[in-house]
Amino acid sequence: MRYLPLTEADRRAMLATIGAPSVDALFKDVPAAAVRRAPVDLPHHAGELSVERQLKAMAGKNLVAGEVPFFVGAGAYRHHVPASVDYIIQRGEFLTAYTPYQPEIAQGTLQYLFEFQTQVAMLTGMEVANASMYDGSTACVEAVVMATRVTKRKKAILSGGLHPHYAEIAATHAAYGDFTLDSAAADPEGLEDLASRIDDQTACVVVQNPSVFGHIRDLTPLANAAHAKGALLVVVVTEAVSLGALMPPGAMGADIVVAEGQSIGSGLNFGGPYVGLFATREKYMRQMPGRLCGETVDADGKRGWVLTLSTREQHIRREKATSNICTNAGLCALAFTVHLSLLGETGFTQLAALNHAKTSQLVEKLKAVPGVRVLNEAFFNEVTLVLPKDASAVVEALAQKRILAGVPAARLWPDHSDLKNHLLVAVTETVTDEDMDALVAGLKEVLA
Amino acid sequence: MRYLPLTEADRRAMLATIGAPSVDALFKDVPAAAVRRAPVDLPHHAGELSVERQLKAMAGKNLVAGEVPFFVGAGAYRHHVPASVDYIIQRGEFLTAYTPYQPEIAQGTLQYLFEFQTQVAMLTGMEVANASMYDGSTACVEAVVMATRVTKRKKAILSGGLHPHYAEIAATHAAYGDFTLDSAAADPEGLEDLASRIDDQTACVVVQNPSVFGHIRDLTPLANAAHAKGALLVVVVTEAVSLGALMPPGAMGADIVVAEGQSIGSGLNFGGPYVGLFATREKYMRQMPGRLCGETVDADGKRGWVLTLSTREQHIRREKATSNICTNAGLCALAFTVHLSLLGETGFTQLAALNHAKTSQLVEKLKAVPGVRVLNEAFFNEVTLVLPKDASAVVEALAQKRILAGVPAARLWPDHSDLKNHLLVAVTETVTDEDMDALVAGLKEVLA
Amino acid sequence: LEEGLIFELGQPGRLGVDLPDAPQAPNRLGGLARRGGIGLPDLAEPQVVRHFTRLSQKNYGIDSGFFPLGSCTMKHNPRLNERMARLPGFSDVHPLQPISTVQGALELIDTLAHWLKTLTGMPAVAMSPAAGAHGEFCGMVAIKAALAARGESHRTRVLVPESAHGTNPATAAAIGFTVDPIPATTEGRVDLDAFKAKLGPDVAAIMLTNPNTCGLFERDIREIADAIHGAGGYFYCDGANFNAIVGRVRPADLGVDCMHINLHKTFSTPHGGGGPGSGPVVLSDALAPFAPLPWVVNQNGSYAVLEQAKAEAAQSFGRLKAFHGQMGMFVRALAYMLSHGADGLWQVSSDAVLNANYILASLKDVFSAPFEGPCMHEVLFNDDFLKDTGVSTLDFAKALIDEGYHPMTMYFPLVVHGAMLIEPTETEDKATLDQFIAVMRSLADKAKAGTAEAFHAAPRLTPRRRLDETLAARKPILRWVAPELAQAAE
Amino acid sequence: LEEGLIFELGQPGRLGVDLPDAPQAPNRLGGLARRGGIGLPDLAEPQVVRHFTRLSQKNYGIDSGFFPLGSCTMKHNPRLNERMARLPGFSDVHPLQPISTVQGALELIDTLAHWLKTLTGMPAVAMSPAAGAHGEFCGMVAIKAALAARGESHRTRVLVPESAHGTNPATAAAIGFTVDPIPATTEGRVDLDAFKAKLGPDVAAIMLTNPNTCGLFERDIREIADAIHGAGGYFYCDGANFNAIVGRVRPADLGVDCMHINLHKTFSTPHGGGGPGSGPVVLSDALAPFAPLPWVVNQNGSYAVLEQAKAEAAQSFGRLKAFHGQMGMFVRALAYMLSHGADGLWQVSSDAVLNANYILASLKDVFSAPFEGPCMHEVLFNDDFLKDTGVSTLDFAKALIDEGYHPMTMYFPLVVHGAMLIEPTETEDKATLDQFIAVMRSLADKAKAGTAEAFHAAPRLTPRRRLDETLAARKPILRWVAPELAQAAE
Repeated sequence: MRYLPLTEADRRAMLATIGAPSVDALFKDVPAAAVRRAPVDLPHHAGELSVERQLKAMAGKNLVAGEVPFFVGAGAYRHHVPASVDYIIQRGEFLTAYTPYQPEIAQGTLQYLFEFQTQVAMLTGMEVANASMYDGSTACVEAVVMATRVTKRKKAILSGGLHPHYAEIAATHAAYGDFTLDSAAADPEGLEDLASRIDDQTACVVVQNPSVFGHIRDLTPLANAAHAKGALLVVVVTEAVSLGALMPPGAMGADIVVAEGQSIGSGLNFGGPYVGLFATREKYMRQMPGRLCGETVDADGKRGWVLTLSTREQHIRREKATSNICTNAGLCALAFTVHLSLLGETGFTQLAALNHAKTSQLVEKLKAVPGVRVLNEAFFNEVTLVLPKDASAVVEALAQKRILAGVPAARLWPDHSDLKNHLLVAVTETVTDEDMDALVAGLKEVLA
Repeated sequence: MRYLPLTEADRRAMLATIGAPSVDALFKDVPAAAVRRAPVDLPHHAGELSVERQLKAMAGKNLVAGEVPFFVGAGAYRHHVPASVDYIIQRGEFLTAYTPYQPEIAQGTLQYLFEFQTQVAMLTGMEVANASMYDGSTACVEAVVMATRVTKRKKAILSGGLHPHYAEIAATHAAYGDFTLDSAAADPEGLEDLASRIDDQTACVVVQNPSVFGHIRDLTPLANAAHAKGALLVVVVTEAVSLGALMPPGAMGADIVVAEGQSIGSGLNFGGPYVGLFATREKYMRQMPGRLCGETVDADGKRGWVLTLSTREQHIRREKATSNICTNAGLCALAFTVHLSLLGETGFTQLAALNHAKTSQLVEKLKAVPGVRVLNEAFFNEVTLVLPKDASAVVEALAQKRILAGVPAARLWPDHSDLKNHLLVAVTETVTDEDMDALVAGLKEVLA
Repeated sequence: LEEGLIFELGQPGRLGVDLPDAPQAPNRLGGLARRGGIGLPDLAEPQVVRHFTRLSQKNYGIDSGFFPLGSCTMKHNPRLNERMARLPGFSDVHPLQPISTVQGALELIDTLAHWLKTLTGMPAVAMSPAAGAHGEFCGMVAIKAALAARGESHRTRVLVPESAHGTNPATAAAIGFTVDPIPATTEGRVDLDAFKAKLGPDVAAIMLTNPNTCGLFERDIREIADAIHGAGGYFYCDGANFNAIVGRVRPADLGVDCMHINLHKTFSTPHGGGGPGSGPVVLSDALAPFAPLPWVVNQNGSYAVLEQAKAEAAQSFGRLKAFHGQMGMFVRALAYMLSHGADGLWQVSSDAVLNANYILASLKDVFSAPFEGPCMHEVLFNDDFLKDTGVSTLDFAKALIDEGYHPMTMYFPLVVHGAMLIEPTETEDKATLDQFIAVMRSLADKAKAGTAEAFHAAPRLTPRRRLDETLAARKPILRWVAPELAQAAE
Repeated sequence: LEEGLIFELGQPGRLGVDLPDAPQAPNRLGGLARRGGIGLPDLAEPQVVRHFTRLSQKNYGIDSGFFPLGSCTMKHNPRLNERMARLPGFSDVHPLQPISTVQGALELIDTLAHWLKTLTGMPAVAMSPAAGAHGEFCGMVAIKAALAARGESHRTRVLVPESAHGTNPATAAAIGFTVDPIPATTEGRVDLDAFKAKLGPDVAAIMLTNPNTCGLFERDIREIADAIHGAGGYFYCDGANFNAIVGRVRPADLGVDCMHINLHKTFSTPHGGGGPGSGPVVLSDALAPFAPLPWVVNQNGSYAVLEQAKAEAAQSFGRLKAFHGQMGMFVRALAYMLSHGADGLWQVSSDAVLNANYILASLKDVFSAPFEGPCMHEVLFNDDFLKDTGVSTLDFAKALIDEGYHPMTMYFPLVVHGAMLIEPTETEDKATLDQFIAVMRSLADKAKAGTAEAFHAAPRLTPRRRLDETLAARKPILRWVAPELAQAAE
């Protein structure tokens, strides 16, 4: 077997050194009833060619986004990732490294994490950021937990524009943890008033921008309202590219910003792995979850980096830790940092502008489809359409024509019958004019 | 433009340092008539996404070997190359390095070249090998030239079992160089007698094993006949995997062995880049073309490697060099070495046995196709079929059914009307039982 | 040449990507356009590639050399898995595409689930946890949900051995359980009597790592399982060390109710410098109904996804993570499983345990092993052998770096003094172990010969020498700030 | 840890690949099966990956740092090109598949040919040469064929400047031409009078590199072209330095008859530690009919391949290489060209020349430049500045290694003493050049300060110090031999 270098001769020699008659003897502490005499009932080992065939057969049963006109978003976005990003993250020195607990031989990982933290802070307009979370959705609930810790209050208000998956995760944690939720109704029009819900029990208000329906709003009044009551404003961003075009959450008064970083550096991957961004104000630094990389000097006085403030973390603090989190999304964070370094200030703002312009272009083109209404006044790269028919059926019909038209709201809010004709449509730089025309033509046909 | 880091500000500052008014001024030595005022008439720069689209569109117009039952060989073979091979050759330290003229910072390249040379010598059963040639076909003519140098004779005998491309290249060099050819007629039956052609003007006999028609022969009698007349035996191998199953050329008396190494480590790549193997006896070492890597010690007495015997080469020897060759096939040689290291003695012989068994299996299955005759008594992984119809038409008809059935002999010998029904069929480990059944069924149908 | 931060290398006016011009279309940002710059540096592609290549050269990975980091299972990461994860049919598929267009993706998840269930003998598996600690959270929430369904929400005490990973108590606490530590015996295992004495009507569960973090198999595990079940609690098994028994022992046969599996440990998905991971949780019949959403269900060969707590999934405790879990890791893990097969996985645990015992046998005369063997996949030493040498476990580990090795795990588990936990894994050959053993012995000799100074000064041959962690924590600098801004701020 | 040879790491009984069992089928090897072993080592995959990773870490590439190797154009190698070359539609296509199934591959070749012809202004291009020297061979054979067709096979003398690459005379000699060197002027260019004096009825061609290997543009190139044409010979241009003028100057406008193009220099296909390269040759109308087979021809949008010297290709001199040329390199080069476009390529040569002149301007007060500028894409110094220091060009170059740089080209071209040829390329930024300039100046100061010993001892920080090349050549060891066999042989 190709991954196992011991030979039979090695095994015999090693057993002799150990003084054990067999490998079985080394398992003598296993209760007899649990000792297996033979491998479990699964196929036996297979070569690369065979494994490739099996997995390619499965892969071949999926409709690949890049092969069709593609408008699916709602929390994961198809952007073009330069080839050099994937090259860098595949380098063994990054790919096969461990968490950088031995900083002398992990300066590579540590330096990019420091760069990542800086980039995240810059993008969000915040003072500090951590070294990444699992993804945006789990970062969101960690923000809520952190807000309860900072404010010593137990209630979180969730916007109706928050991605339902994010809200559901918060609900799981609330149900089994130590805080409660006040969740606003789904807000397809982007007109909800959350400020009036804030009271002096409120730990935080969680609002997504752009909202899951694609609306963008100035959050400054909400931040002021929250702060007036001693609550924090948590801003969620699921499309990180939007930060290249929009006023950053930090500038609108956010106290914690969490984001899904997948758009920068990572592919769609059917939902994971992605990378969660987590940023806050410096004064809350020691309340953050997750790893932090900090600058220091070595024995020779040279600048270097280490993991720091680990007294917040589970491996030191155990049950008193700020989070149980251990793993982060290292390699996806690296992809984020490399991609964003390639983009730079100029490229990133251009990319965001391009996404917006293309979306606006599609909105114009959709005017040609009778019966379709765009709900959004202001948007970045995603909008909500109201169709004259059940959106799920329309999406399925278009999928049969090899057009992936978007996410029917019913996929995310299955119980909301008033959303059954709503369709979320996202546009990125990977969408061509021909793709848009195919969507417009497809919609006309299916809706006719 | 993403590959160009100078900014306009840089350019201005640099021109100021230089004391030139403009970049144009730096081109002042170019005759005025040749100075262009604007870029040539070609498209302007494009981003990755756009370049990918253009190239994928072209790639999409080809029928990919891996997607169909595939039996094409005749000098290039589709083997499975492990993923780790491609990973290693993409590492920047290998990919972006230069020829290892600075050995202190090129020990990586030099050590694998030394390993490569050793592997090639082992496989061919020869004493020494060089650090690779462009490919098998050019290595072949270099062997002929070397034989003329060693023997100081001017005639080379070419077997009728030699790949026609190889023979044609030798003919080009003969026509414009300093030797003559005695080329035997195409030898589909594998019965030619070359020994009788050897005379005391003969520098070498060039024979391919397995021959292009798939025949394998014991070359010992031919070696003896050549040596008796003071001529060298040059053995050509186009399917390197055969060396895992067959008696090596060195054991049959070869003086020079050249081979196409593509089968080990490289993909089909529509014909290139491949890697030429070149091995000979130690006594002819200083007559070899191409680079050689040799062992030595450094200033501290540690073992290390350098390019050596470069007084044979053009950059030192100029018009007196053993060859004008400069570039080798470094990265393909690396792929060869990594792949062969993964295979090892055990894996490589198993792989060869598997190729042969599958070919033999297909030969058995072909008995079920009426009118098809297999010409080969002994073979490795390729055989010649005689069809009851024009083979080119059959291949084209099967290609329309998405079966790539092999190489019609007419593709290689367009003028030989007696070969028009001949078809070369190769089988490797990548061919499945289903593929074979598809070929058999396809042939029955097309021949019916 | 020192490598600066990427921010120090930028200069306005460069581009590392080329984008097409934006189409003419109305600006619909509603007056919320960003004002002012972000502060990102502009670089061209060659600079970026070189920068990150150089950074990588300051790192040590499994590919670089032996990485005997205990409890972390730093085994070979096959490139085949990377290639498979990049098949467009997996990497370029959106999690919210119509179910009809992702049947292959769901088949992959279902197939991996089948392997995990078969290897553990458990009837169900929750696929969505993003990592081990997330899996612990998932399992403990399932336990809490099951207790609630039984009307026993008063059970809030969770028993955790002192040798446990920090994630265990942290997880229990995050869900509102109280943590009650169980002491260890002098044999490095759970003190059965002490454990039994702690059982009671308020006990929710035990969280037990097996093999435990001392590298030992908990001999009394069946009795522990029976006792916790008898007391009305559940048995959470931390599966971080599953590599020691995979293919040879099924956790179901040990009586566990749930166990997370770190795909990046046992099943070789790369650690990647700290993630991403993936932590599916296998569940017993008692806990299966409470598994988190979404559920992938095979309906006569076509796959559906249950995304709501309704019908079969009515008792699900809800969602843990957006979408379907760490798909990219699933592909890698399945590629690894298919490659090894049932016979290969049997050999994996055999060789992992053999390698660890070989190190134990080869070092125990010089190093101090607190517990008797055989060990499982890792071997634990304490710092007794360094007594009076002036050399600490940390010094010793740093000296190993200069010999070309990644250090072992240090100071964990907490139950022995100056712990050194060594896990060779099954992908190392005997020659590598022999070389390592020789170096370890030679370093121990040097330490005993009174060369503490040299140890304190280690490492010397690394891109950086020992870094001042105290300074980093006392005056945290967590981001780069442009010098002019930093100055203005002072 | 020293890394042994792969042969020293093997042990029988391991496998680095897993193959299915062979089917039962008759053995048809005709008694010619291999007897006895090959001698290859058996290793498992983890060992192989680690071995070659470690070897790579002993290498320096463009990704590692500045690589100012004159005449070699070590520019950034984009990963996009690698990705494109691996599209199965290019990488997994056989050269002898039916032409109907490879239309896209032929379209790619034809498209690349169009770019090369347009950039050079030449009417034809031969795609099959495998590398630069192979391209030279191709071009010179075309010239010989053209002369033969004119009935002027008596023209056998080829004029080659003394500063030429060694491949030029080696190629001419390989085809049976005699080589007649042309001296250079004190300005580093062809001595026009000496050249004209050598013209005569037996002259076949001039082989001229332009820009020449001193990094200078041959000002008199039009006059040279006219003169050689006037004398009945052809003008072969060595295109190794095309990077200096690509997009800005078309060789056709300089009067050349043929020129090879190193795709791995100007068009960024990776050098790969010594190959593979690719050397297409552009041809004038006079030489085009003699171009080697195969010819790709566009017939109303569908592509055909002419593989015989018949019809349109009747005058072809024949085949140079099996199949269609270095397809993998073609894909990379075209990806590079499409990325840059006509405007980008214009900027490529502009920046390449600007960078070289910047180095010249910044070093010329300390280093000795034998010829006046402006230079083109590379700058030449001699060793006058080292006079009486005891430091040689070689020492100086080795000292640069310890500073983190790959050395410049040394002792080439042969026309100046102790040559140092520096080519920065257009993909380096100003900060890198400034740092390099500072290091160069500082090393020159050190050399002049009389620290020759330190230079002789360089490099010190590399995996190996200076290697004994004389020993290697005197007692050549070109392969590993098993110690037991080596002993037996003695």
